[in-house]
Amino acid sequence: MDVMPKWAEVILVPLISLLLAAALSALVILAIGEDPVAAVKMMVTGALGSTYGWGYTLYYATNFMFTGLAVAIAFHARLFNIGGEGQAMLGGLGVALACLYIPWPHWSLALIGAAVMAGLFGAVWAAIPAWLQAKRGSHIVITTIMFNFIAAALLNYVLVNLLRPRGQMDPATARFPEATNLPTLHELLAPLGIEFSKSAPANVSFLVAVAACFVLWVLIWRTRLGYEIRAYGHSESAAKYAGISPVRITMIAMIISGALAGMMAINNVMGEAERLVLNSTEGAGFIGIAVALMGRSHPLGVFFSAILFGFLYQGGAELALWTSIPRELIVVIQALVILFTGALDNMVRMPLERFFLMVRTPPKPERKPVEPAE
Amino acid sequence: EPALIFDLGGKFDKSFNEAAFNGAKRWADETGNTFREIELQSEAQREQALRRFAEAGSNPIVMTGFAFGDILNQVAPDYPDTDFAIIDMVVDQPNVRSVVFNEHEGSYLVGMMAAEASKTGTVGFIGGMDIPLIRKFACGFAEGVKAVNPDATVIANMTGTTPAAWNDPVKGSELTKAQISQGADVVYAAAGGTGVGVLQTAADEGILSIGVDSNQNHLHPGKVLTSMTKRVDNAVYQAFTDGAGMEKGFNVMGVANEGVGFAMDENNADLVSAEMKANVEAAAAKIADGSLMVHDYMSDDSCPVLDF
Amino acid sequence: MTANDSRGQPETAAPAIELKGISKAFGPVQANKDISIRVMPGTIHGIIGENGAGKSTLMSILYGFYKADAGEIFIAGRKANITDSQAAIAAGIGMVFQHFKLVENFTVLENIILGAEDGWKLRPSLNKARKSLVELAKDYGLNVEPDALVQDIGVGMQQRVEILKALYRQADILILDEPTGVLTPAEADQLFRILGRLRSEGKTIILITHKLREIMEITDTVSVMRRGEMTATVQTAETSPAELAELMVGRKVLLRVDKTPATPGEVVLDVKNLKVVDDKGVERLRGINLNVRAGEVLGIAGVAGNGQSELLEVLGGYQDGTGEVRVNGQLIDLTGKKSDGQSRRARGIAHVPEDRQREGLIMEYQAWENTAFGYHRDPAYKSGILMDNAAIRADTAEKMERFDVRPPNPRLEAKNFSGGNQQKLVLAREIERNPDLLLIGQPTRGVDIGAIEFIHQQIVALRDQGKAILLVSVELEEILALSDRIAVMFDGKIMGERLPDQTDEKELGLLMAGITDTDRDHSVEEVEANLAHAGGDTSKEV
Amino acid sequence: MDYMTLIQLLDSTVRLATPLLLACLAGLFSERAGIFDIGLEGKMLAAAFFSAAVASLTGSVWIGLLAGIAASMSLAALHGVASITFRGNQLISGVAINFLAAGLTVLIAQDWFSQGGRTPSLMGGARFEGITLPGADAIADVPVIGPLYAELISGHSILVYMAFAAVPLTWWLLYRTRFGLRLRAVGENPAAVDTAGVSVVGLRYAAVAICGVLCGIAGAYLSTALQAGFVKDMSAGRGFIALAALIFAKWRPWYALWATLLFGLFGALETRPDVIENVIGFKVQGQLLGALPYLMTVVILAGFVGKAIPPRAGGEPYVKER
Ligand SMILES: Nc1ncnc2c1ncn2[C@@H]1O[C@H](COP(=O)(O)OP(=O)(O)OP(=O)(O)O)[C@@H](O)[C@H]1O
Ligand SMILES: Nc1ncnc2c1ncn2[C@@H]1O[C@H](COP(=O)(O)OP(=O)(O)OP(=O)(O)O)[C@@H](O)[C@H]1O
Ligand SMILES: [Mg+2]
Ligand SMILES: [Mg+2]
Repeated sequence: MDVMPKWAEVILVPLISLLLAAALSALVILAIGEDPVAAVKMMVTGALGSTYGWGYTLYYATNFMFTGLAVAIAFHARLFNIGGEGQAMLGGLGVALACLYIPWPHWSLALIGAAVMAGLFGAVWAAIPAWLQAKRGSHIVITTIMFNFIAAALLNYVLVNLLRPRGQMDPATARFPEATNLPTLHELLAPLGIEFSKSAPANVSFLVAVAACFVLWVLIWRTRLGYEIRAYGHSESAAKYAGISPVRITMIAMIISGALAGMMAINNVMGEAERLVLNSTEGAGFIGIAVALMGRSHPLGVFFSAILFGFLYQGGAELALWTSIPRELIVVIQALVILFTGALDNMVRMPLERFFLMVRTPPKPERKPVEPAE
Repeated sequence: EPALIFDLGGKFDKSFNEAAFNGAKRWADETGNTFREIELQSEAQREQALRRFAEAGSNPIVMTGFAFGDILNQVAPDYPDTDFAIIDMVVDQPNVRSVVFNEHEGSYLVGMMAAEASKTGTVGFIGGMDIPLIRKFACGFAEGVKAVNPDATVIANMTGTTPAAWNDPVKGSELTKAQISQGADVVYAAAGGTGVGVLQTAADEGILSIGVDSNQNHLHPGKVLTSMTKRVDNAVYQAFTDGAGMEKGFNVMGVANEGVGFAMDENNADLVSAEMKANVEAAAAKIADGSLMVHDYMSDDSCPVLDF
Repeated sequence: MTANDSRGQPETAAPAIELKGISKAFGPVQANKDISIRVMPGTIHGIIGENGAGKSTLMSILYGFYKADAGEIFIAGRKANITDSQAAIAAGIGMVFQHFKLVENFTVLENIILGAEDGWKLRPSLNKARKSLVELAKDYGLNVEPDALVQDIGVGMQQRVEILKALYRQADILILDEPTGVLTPAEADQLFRILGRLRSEGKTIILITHKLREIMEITDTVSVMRRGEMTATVQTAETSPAELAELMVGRKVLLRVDKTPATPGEVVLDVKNLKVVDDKGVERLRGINLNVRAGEVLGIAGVAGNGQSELLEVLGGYQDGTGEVRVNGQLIDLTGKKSDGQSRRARGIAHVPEDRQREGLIMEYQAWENTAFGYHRDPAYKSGILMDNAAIRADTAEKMERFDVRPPNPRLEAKNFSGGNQQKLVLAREIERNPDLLLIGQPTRGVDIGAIEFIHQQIVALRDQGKAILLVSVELEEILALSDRIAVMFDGKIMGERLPDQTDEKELGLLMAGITDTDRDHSVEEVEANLAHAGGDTSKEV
Repeated sequence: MDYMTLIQLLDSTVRLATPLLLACLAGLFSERAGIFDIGLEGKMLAAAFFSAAVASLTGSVWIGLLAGIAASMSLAALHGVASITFRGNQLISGVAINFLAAGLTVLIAQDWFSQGGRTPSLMGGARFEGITLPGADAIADVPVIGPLYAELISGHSILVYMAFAAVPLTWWLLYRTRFGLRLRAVGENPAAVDTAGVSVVGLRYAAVAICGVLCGIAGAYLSTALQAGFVKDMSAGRGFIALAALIFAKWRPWYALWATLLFGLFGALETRPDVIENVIGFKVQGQLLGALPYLMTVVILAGFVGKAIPPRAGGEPYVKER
């Protein structure tokens, strides 16, 4: 039934959309009196031109992978989880407690322990809205928004009044013990003889995120649970007929979602800052929405769009470092990328489809014309 | 070429970061030299900016904000030939100059002025987020108020718990109005962009306000009682002027060395009576010579005169 | 040059509608190929054809809902440029779509004036519509409750609203796309009386249906479509159902169900005093007692919305109920954790739901995924902790082959199959499970006669294997043809049981209206009043 | 709590509720027509900036208001192009608009005024002043109704009265006019509208445009009535709260009024810990106080408000053929 070949849909459409976004961004850069060519060059080399750039790009991408996957899995059950931000905050709290109060002998154990705690905290923070939705019909969009604010207040309280070392100005926990520090890609790759920048924050969490993408792909497309989640997402009435419990799926999907969002904390809190600061999530929960939508809720799509956003963040940082381009420009570029690749994709797809319909070979006469072609 | 790194609030926050920027600009204008700068977008960029500037040969590198402390402590040893200056935090490294301000002292002085200017005996404090630094402001302020008028009431509110608390002038306005309806006739704002709303509403409602960090008296001439100045600009200017090889160690900027104080100019000349000014200056002198100790919230995480 | 001259045929009047060379492709699918047809004024013109033949598409083009790729439309001899529905309405065309185009949470009146308001203020428009509604109701016997919400009225009533919508816009040409698919015989009869009435007033009617009986009964002319082409147009009086069926499907079709007498065995399903109260607190089942034996078909007749759906749902495990239900002698849970579709399947109950698109299938799932639907926890579909997709696909290919699902492609999404083939997918899934008890609702709704024949054969075959079958259908013909015993439901109760060879449509029709003294003569009004009383919430049937 | 305190609290409630109400009604128009809009926040922000900027440049707040509305409508048009014409994902489009507004407002502000993403302070005719209703001064001293009229009802900016008037107006438009009938229909079943010969696209664009106008007023209210100038990100999440209120209100105009007033009241209470302390008898811890509005919303939602059923065609682009 597809009008376009698959490669065109998967590669050509996003690529042209991206080019359009880039072209418009260039105009904006021009408008504020800067050189767009140089700016793009700086972004690309800064983000992808060195292992250092990659180290930052992948660090940001790791955050977005977790939150993007979180939004994606909920989307499959037709639940709109706007609460990734709050769940990630709580995940940070989980990581902090695990790292500060348990004497881990080795980082690998600490990673497992912290990931479990992060997931647990995030899951709990998602489970309450899920329960309210499933049992009380409270709209999950409102409750998750509210839970973001409540999480911020809770974290503020905990950091200022409980976890902050006495006399410390910074509303942050103490530094986590040495044993919990995660190895960076530099340390991981060195034994393999691969030179990777020492100072970039990308760490072993990236591998966890990639694994999470894969596990989620298996979960969604290869397991019975994933099958049920998708079925419920497509049609609640049919799910009931098949004996798939809406309450159960709502709870499970949101718990997985919250756990994934919470697990972001092993990257930014445990892997990078090595302590919990007030502002650790920095809107990654919201970026996750864009990442999931752009990735069409497919783990592989989430992977690539997370990298794209990582690139925008790191490229933007480079711009901010070496030029006087204001940081808000980066926000505008992000907006344009989201707009063109995510919302205006049909603007590219429609003419392309017409083009492919024109060039495709006319159907063979013996083929039954009314039977839908594959 | 020196470099300046602003905290997440951004360089035009009308107070702290902006003061730093002004100091750097003054230096640039006077010397004709240039400097690098970056406004951070994320926590991870703190370390990134430090390292990138250090590797690119910027020296000295000045940063504003306590949030850099922890990271600078890690980064500074990696670049022994680069000099760093951090404002608002103590970092004990051989190549770091730490500049901290006694905001409680400055707040004490403006608190005294508030109490003297107040006719109702009720004054207000509006903070951005409830973090220790802001409590330090609030506590010093309350102490100053009580020093003048032990019976005075100090109403203290915080704006919120998300970063939006620093940029919500609407909420600042509402808090001001709420304090006014509780009788406050002088309000002190330590809330970044939210303070814009506080000062505006105070001016609209005909009460006095007190600005923070930079001299904000000019924002509403004749309506802003004074501003608690925190001379971050001087600190940055000094660091840039001293340049590479500057003196390291702790610099405590208090009333004594005019690091903090209260702003007097033509905009508030009519608001501050000679007597008021004399009283405050006397207190300032006592603080300077050590005979008056203003309680520092950070010293024991508590405030004897204000309950958070 | 008029349309008549072009053909050079002697005509007394210009055709009300003439389509010339209409073609339409949806992407690679050629839905209509060079179709020409002429419909004379004051006639009822039937269109028949297999599922997916392109009937709805053609009519949508005429109504301006789709744009044709090529071709011309003439209305009353004049070329009409129908670019959108507005133009079609202006040209005097009204259409009742196969899937109603009503706003469910609007009142009947609001639905009728939508798009045909006069003036920007609503009140006067509503008042005017209310008046004309009274007149139309009187003229045509089209009674509706103007202030009822559409979601609260039965499908039959919704059907009337659609027709009233067209009449209110003063349509001279009325297109009806499968209007009787969801109607009871009584409702259908009434619809035909109205259509006859409209014809006598000189209105032109195009009627799409899968039911040859209706074609023979009411149309003047009938056109047959196959695979996007118009294959024949004949005078109804000069043809026979058998001929039409053959024209349609391209082979001979058995129009009766061939079956041997049943040999009932043990009681498989035993239901005692079953009650269901819905979310709104309305009692939908009010103490049902029935049983089904192995090797027999129990047919449940009834007007849609009288509790049949709830009966299937509660037996299928996704509606709570009270009472006693035994399957093979064992009591089954009607509420709580153990009462769901999964546990029912484990008990050997298979279920072909009434609404294949909302319940039986996930339209976005591919055929193979749908084959596992409800049985996705079957160990045969499992490999380790994962689903064994390859096994499911292989299984699906076999089932599609045996049930002649076209196209036999397990990777096609369910929504891309025609209605008949979607139904076959569901049947294949449920029947091939070899269940002890098959619950089956509206098995042939909207399905073409070729597929109906096949589906009926499968049901009979399952019965002959000694399985118990509970059949719910609003098609009396179907009930009479397949059932070994017939129970009639009305207002949540069983009104009585009959044997198929000892009853007829008339008696069943009265029972369905809640009238048990079936020997007496009853007026149409009386039947209607009863039906209206029982109408209930039937929106889910659409 | 004495009477004056109550009046002051309610006064604050009205001020805080007004931008929420306008944005909520804006969302109501859009979503009733089947276009989800999480870009309320961005539209408000853009309007806040442009109204303040243009008011400051021209000295006229009315021209500023028009500019704010125009800015908001441009973003609404963008949302329309993406989600109606190109049938794109409405959520993504909304997210993008929020980012776009957050970035562009500061960028342009810096370019125009070089005040770090701020506009100059507005003075005199460049901002909306509170208007004193007739007789307010005269009866101010009458007990009970005096303060009620003079303090609570009188003295707000014209935009507040416009916002409150918009509620019955919206109701009337939606339920008493042809346009409203069609608008509600297109959000429930666009095919019904299409086959009735009415343009789905036209109706949806009209709804999105109205949404733009109302968001524009909401934004202008923030920067030219409540404040005297624009500060970056000054909408501070109000668009999202308005969205929550819209769901809370089950997409109905009068409910929208009550829902936003409730949120406004929560906001007002947050500024008066003393009142809360008086009423409940103990001091509420600071962060808990900050979280209170959101906790209360969740509790009310779970406890008292049933299931909210959104417009049935909401979020789905209308495709009649592929
Ligand atoms: N909106 C659409 N988009 C794409 N393809 C369509 C669409 N509608 C119909 N088709 C295709 O056109 C063909 C003809 O469909 P149509 O609905 O006209 O059949 P029909 O004769 O009305 O069938 P039925 O008897 O099932 O109602 C179908 O095979 C289908 O593949
Ligand atoms: N959007 C679409 N894309 C592809 N095929 C479609 C689309 N809409 C309808 N079809 C196909 O058009 C044909 C006729 O569809 P139609 O809408 O008439 O309902 P149907 O399949 O006959 O269902 P039912 O018999 O239950 O009424 C079917 O083959 C259906 O699968
Ligand atoms: Mg059809
Ligand atoms: Mg059909």
